[in-house]
Amino acid sequence: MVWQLDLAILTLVVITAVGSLMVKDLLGAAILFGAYSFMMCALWSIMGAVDVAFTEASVGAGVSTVLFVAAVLRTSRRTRD
Amino acid sequence: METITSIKPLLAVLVSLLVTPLLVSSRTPNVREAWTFVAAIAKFLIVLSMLPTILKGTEIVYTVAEFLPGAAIKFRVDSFGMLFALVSSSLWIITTVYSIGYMRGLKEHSQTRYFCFFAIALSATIGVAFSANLLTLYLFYEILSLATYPLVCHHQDHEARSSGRKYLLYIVGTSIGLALPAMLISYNLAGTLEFGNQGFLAGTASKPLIGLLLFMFIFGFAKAAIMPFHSWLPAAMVAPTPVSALLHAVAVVKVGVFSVVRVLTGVFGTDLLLSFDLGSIILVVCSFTILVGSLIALSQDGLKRMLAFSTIAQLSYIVLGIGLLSPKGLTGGMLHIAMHAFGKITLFFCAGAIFVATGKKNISEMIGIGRRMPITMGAFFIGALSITGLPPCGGFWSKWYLLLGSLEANQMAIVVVLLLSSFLNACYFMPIVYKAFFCKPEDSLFENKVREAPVCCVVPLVITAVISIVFLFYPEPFLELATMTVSRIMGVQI
Amino acid sequence: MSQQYPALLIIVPLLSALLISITGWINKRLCFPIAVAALAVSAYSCIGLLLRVVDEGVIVYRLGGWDPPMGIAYYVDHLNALVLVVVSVVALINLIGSKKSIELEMPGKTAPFYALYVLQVTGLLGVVVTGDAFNLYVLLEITALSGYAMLAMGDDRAPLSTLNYLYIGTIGACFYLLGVGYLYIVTGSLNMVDIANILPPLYESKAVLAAFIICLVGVWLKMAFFPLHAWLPNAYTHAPSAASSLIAPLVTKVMIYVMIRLILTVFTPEFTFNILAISEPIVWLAVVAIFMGAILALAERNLKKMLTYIIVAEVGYMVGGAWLGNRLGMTGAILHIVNDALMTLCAFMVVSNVAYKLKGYAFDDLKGLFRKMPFTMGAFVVAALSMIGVPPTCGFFSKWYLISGAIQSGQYAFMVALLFSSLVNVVLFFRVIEICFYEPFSDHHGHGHDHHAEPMAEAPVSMLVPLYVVAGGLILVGIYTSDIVNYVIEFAIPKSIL
Amino acid sequence: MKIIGLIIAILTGVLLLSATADFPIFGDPDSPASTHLSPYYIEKTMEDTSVPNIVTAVLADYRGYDTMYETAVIFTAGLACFIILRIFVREEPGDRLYRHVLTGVTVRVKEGAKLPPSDDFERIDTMWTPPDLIIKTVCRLLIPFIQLFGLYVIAHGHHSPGGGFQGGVILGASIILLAISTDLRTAVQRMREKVDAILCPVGVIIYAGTGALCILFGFNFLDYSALAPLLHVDPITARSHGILIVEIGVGIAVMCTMIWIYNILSSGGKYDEGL
Amino acid sequence: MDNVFLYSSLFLAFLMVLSLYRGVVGPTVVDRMIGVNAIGSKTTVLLILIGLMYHRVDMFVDIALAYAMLNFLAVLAASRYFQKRKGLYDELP
Amino acid sequence: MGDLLQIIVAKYNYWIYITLMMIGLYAMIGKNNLVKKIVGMSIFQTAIILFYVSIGVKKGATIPILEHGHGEHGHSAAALIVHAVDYVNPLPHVLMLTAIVVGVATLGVALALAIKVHNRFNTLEEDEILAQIREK
Amino acid sequence: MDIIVCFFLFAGLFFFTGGAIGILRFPDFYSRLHPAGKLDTLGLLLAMIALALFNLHHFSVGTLLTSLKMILIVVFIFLASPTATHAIVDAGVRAGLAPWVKGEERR
Repeated sequence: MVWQLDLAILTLVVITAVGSLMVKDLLGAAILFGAYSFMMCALWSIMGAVDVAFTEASVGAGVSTVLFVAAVLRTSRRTRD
Repeated sequence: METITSIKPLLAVLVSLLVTPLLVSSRTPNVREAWTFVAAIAKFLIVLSMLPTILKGTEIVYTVAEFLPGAAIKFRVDSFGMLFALVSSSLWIITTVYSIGYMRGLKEHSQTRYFCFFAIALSATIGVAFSANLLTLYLFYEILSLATYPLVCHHQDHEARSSGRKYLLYIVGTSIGLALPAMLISYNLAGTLEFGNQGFLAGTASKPLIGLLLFMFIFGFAKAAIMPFHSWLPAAMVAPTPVSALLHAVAVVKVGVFSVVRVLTGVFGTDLLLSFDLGSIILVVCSFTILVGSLIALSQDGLKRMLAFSTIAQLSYIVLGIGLLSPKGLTGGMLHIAMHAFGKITLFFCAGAIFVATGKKNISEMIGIGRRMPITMGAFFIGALSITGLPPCGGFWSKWYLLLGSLEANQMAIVVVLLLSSFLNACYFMPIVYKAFFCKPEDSLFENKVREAPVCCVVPLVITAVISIVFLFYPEPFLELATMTVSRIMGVQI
Repeated sequence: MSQQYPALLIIVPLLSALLISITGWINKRLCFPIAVAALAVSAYSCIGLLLRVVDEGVIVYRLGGWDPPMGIAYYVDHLNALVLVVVSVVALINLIGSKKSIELEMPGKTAPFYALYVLQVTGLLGVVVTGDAFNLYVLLEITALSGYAMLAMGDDRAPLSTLNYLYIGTIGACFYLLGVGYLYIVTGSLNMVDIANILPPLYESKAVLAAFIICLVGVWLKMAFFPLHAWLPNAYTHAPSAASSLIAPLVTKVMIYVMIRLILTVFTPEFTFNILAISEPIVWLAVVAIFMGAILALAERNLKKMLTYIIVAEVGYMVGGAWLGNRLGMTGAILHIVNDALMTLCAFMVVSNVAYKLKGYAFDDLKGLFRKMPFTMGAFVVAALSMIGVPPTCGFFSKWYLISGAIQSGQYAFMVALLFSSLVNVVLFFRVIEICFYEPFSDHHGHGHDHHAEPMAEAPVSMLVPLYVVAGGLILVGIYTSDIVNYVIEFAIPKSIL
Repeated sequence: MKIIGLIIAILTGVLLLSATADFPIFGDPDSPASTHLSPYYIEKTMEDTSVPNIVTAVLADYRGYDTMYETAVIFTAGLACFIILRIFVREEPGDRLYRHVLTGVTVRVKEGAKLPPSDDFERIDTMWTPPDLIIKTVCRLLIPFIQLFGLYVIAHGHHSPGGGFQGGVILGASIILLAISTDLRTAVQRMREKVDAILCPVGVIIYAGTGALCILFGFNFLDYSALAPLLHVDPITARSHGILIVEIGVGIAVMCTMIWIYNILSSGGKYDEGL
Repeated sequence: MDNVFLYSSLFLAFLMVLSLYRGVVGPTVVDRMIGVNAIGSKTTVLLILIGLMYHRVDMFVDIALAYAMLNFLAVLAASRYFQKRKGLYDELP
Repeated sequence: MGDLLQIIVAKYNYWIYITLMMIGLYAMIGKNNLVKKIVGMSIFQTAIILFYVSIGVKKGATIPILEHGHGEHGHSAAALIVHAVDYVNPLPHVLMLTAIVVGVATLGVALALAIKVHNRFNTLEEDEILAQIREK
Repeated sequence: MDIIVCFFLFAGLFFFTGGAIGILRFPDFYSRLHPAGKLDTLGLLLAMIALALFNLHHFSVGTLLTSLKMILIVVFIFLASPTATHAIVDAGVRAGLAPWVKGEERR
């Protein structure tokens, strides 16, 4: 547990979260959400939760992003907010 | 007071309930009506079989299930309940006969439904009569309200539906909105709902709360049609006449009054009411109802509507009798349940018979009808006398006792009210009789070749009329039951 | 074997759900018998468990053989066992009753539907039986997910309303999880009993307060307590009838159970009623909920939607009753869980029967229904009477307790609300009955008032029999109320509540 | 709506933030959370289960019941996606595209028309683009390694981070990668829907069945030490083995569900052409 | 040596911010993809660094490996989208 | 100074989790697009996971995998003694594994529902959908 | 030994920095792909070598295995990263992005 790194990544996480909600394009939101998951994964390894980090790496980064992209493919990318 | 446990009260309640499946499954009308008849007779016999025991001063008790300490489904047959049960079960037989004649005479639809709900309503009536506590009473009261709803709406047209709605709104609305919370509050105060000879609320609450409870109970049982909550009754006149007869003479309104009386005596107790001086409230309310009801009746043209307002007035006599809180007054009030029942049902039977025979509903169309339907109108005359309280009929006794009671209680105003009301009664009944017999009939009556109504319609009304007269000379079972009740409640011999 | 009842009642449905989804790919006809058998076993174990609990008191079942604070344990007490019986019996009856309707409404997808149905029941049973705060969350999610899937199978608008339900449901579940986290951070335990033991010195802590509020709000979201109810009416209205008649009676009731469990076991009544002193505002909220539910129901012209608003009002009953803070109110709330589950089941099974024969359940579609489906409507009348609160039916008795509780604690507003709601129920149900009874059947344009010309098109016997079992149950439960209260509920409420 | 959302969010935030004042200090070794239950897990895991990865031990043994439902949740999600989205269409309306394998000629078949009976034609997506050679080759190279890695993660969950769930996701991801790099059809040919859908519950059954087996031996549900006589080992090792069995079940279930959900979502329920 | 790793990782985090700028701001979706891909490769190194700081790097390698794989998958999926749907913007509002 | 910093950092961790949660909650209520709401939902869930994992953190402790426990039995007794202070609290991690899985499951179902809604209404904007419903 | 590790690590970080700046500063999508694809891969390679070497400080079978795994990551990235870059370019082309020409506005 290194608090400096923790702090840095936490900031990144918030930026990514806000970014993925602000982007006016659902595909972009999906991609940024993937980035958000990466950050979370890093964060959790910093906190020593390796199993959680592993799960987040495989689920958040891999599967959920792909699922988002698949859903966006079947619906539309348009969004007004 | 010794008590014995017996299943008879339950049987008396259930007998008409159990017959409903048979009614539904009957193939032909004859079978169906036979079953109804059998049930009516059986019910009457069961009730009758308990009479000697009660007259001996014993009570019959039967507990079905207990939900809470002091609040169970429990039957207790005492003299007052017996009085009411006797009236209603005997009149059911007669009404059944009359119904058969009436319904067939008019070729009404959905007769099976009619007979079924009639049977259920009677079950509930007996249930109310025999209930040993407020909960049981409330239960059967609600069942009765709901079972009579299809009867009120029998014609299924717009008018019937709106009347049905009104009926339900008044009856169920008040019972849920006022009677139920009052019941719960009193349960919370006293921890029991069992009717006692001197009530169970004594010493549990302050005067304002008791007054509030009294108010909630009196108006909560809106079937008693005390004035602000009376307007369902004229509206319910759209129902077929046997139903009106049932509503006004036997089951519904009497259940309301019975419940009020029960509550006044069994929940509050006369001592409590006396000590808090709450009787006068009842007297004021009832006097108002009596006078205003009679006055409105005077202005009605529809025969059944007139009878309805007459009923409103007459019902308040009963409550008034209790409100007097004197032994004689109580006796008079209880006796009036029976006397008014027989008188009023005669009148309704007559109205129905006229309708079956001529299709006429309004008083103004009935000029000279007595010449075509002498028996019917003769019975009408007797019924009117009974209601007015004039000697050849049983109605005399109840009015007599009420007058005595009000003298006993030093309520001279009530004496005036009673006399005035009797005068008004005479005012609205006698012109009908006069016109029927002594005026020249209109041509229309002859064009349609009006004759007496079917036998099934005429016989019952003759019977009830005769019974009304008999009561003058032999008021025994009812008078004795009433006096027994009063002596039990007040602790005095009359 | 009776030692393993607590495990069996969960495991058998779970395994059978898996089996169903396998057999669905092999032979579809086997699915229904498996589901029925599983639920029957589960109901049997639940009843056995209830009897055992009545005999022996609290039963502790250690999953994995670990002692409670370490492993997960079931604590089956009277409250649990009662709700378990209700859940399993309701689910079983509804499953049997809705076979035809499932086959009609979801041709080709019956097998997964049965699987989801059984999973839902598993989840609900698990939520009720578990004694671990986090385990409850997982089971809640199973319930929720299978519920979403089933609700989404309805008409055109079902997916949208289900999606809304999903958002709200997720927020609710997450709030609950958050609350458990707050508790964990100050106590270090997840076991409900263990938490309750550790909490007393921490009652002043703000974290505990926040945990309590957050848990409560989460549970309220899931149970559609008034200001948070917006998702419920649409989600239930557009759902397939078999799903709504499972979910409507059970899910909200189980959530109320969870709330009562939180109050009674986790936070203890001492904290909830004495230290917090927020019961008055919550009862007021319940009053508003009842009023709003009743009024919104009045505005509806669609039978199913009307019923959903009534559910909102009924939730108000139970929340208010539980928060009265006295024994009578709590008894009323617990009793009403049982009664309301049965009442709602009966009403929704009627709706399901109607939907089976008719196109829709808007009021205009219901004309002349008494002629057409007399038996179904007979049961409907019983359900209506119970919801109104007419004595021999069970609805009266729970109302009785609730009002008594309100009087005892001096919350007269709650009493007025209950009475008002009963009155509105009278209006609502008799309006429906009137339409079904008196309006001419709409398909016959030429006949008008000719009531005899309408054909009788009653639902099949397989749907009617369960319906009548439920209708009979409404009256039986009413008659045996005293037994339920004296032998079960009396022990379910801790002695500290007076 | 936005303002309401803002207000609600801020209210919740303020409530939660105010409560943090009473939290133990971040990372405090003496906080209740670190002193009440977790020492038991940390110190006794090795004795009780002989699994060095405490998380795995707690996950699959102490709190194995949670994990069983976690698997069931995943399975439910798969089933839910299936029932919500899956459309069974025998013959699609509209044009279909076929490609002659040998020549690479694309044939457009009008509605209702039929192809000459030949094995040379393969059905292709309506918006077909020739598969990218680079991606296809690299993925073909990588997929076996990914799968191997997934199996390793499942099997090595006792000693290092990982376990059934992570391994299952990685295995599932390998099939998804196949679908992305070539075509959904190719992936479905490798892993038919029926197989997929049956393996899903089978995975959960392995888990729950292991637990139920313990009941049959007279122990409590999920008490793996009941399996000792069956595996011919001592109860502690039996727990370790039980965890492994369970992890395998989780792996199977998760893998299949991930593939299933992906296929259904990306094909919009038709299960023919996807991302 | 720990300090070296610490400051390296902090520096990496700073670099991630730079890449993230492209991810959040990037005018088109493909720009975002570049940014995210770059973040992915940095995070891989970061994970190993964290492992080294914990002195338990053998536990973190697996994560890093899985991470690299799945990052690849996500990027492929996102770019694959453009083979199915033409245009930078789906339907212009 | 170090202690003060530590406390600030501690608060920082919780602040961030609450911030994330607020962002997610706001997105779920305030956003108009259904998929955006789902993104918000995921963020909301991860925020809670962050909170839980923060509970488990222990200063100066290592990851919750026993260091010398590579399976071989018959270690000396000294090797088997494990000090709880040396390892991070594993329980929150276990819980959060479950929570992540639940999150993914919910995500899948939500996306499936969103696709279904899009099939029906041909848009993902909530107000447009409601307008379409009202028109009918 | 530490010096070698530091050297490799800093070299890796240097290339990473270059990549990040490139991503940030280059004018258009295609040009940005250069730093993203090349520099990142190289930076990763160098950094990984550094870390693998450091890991071999306490030489044993376990650490060797770990180091091998790190190299495996590098191999994997070497295969995957160009492919990913290729896919992104492909996507950009299909999306219809025109390359930037000198004198145009940066985008």
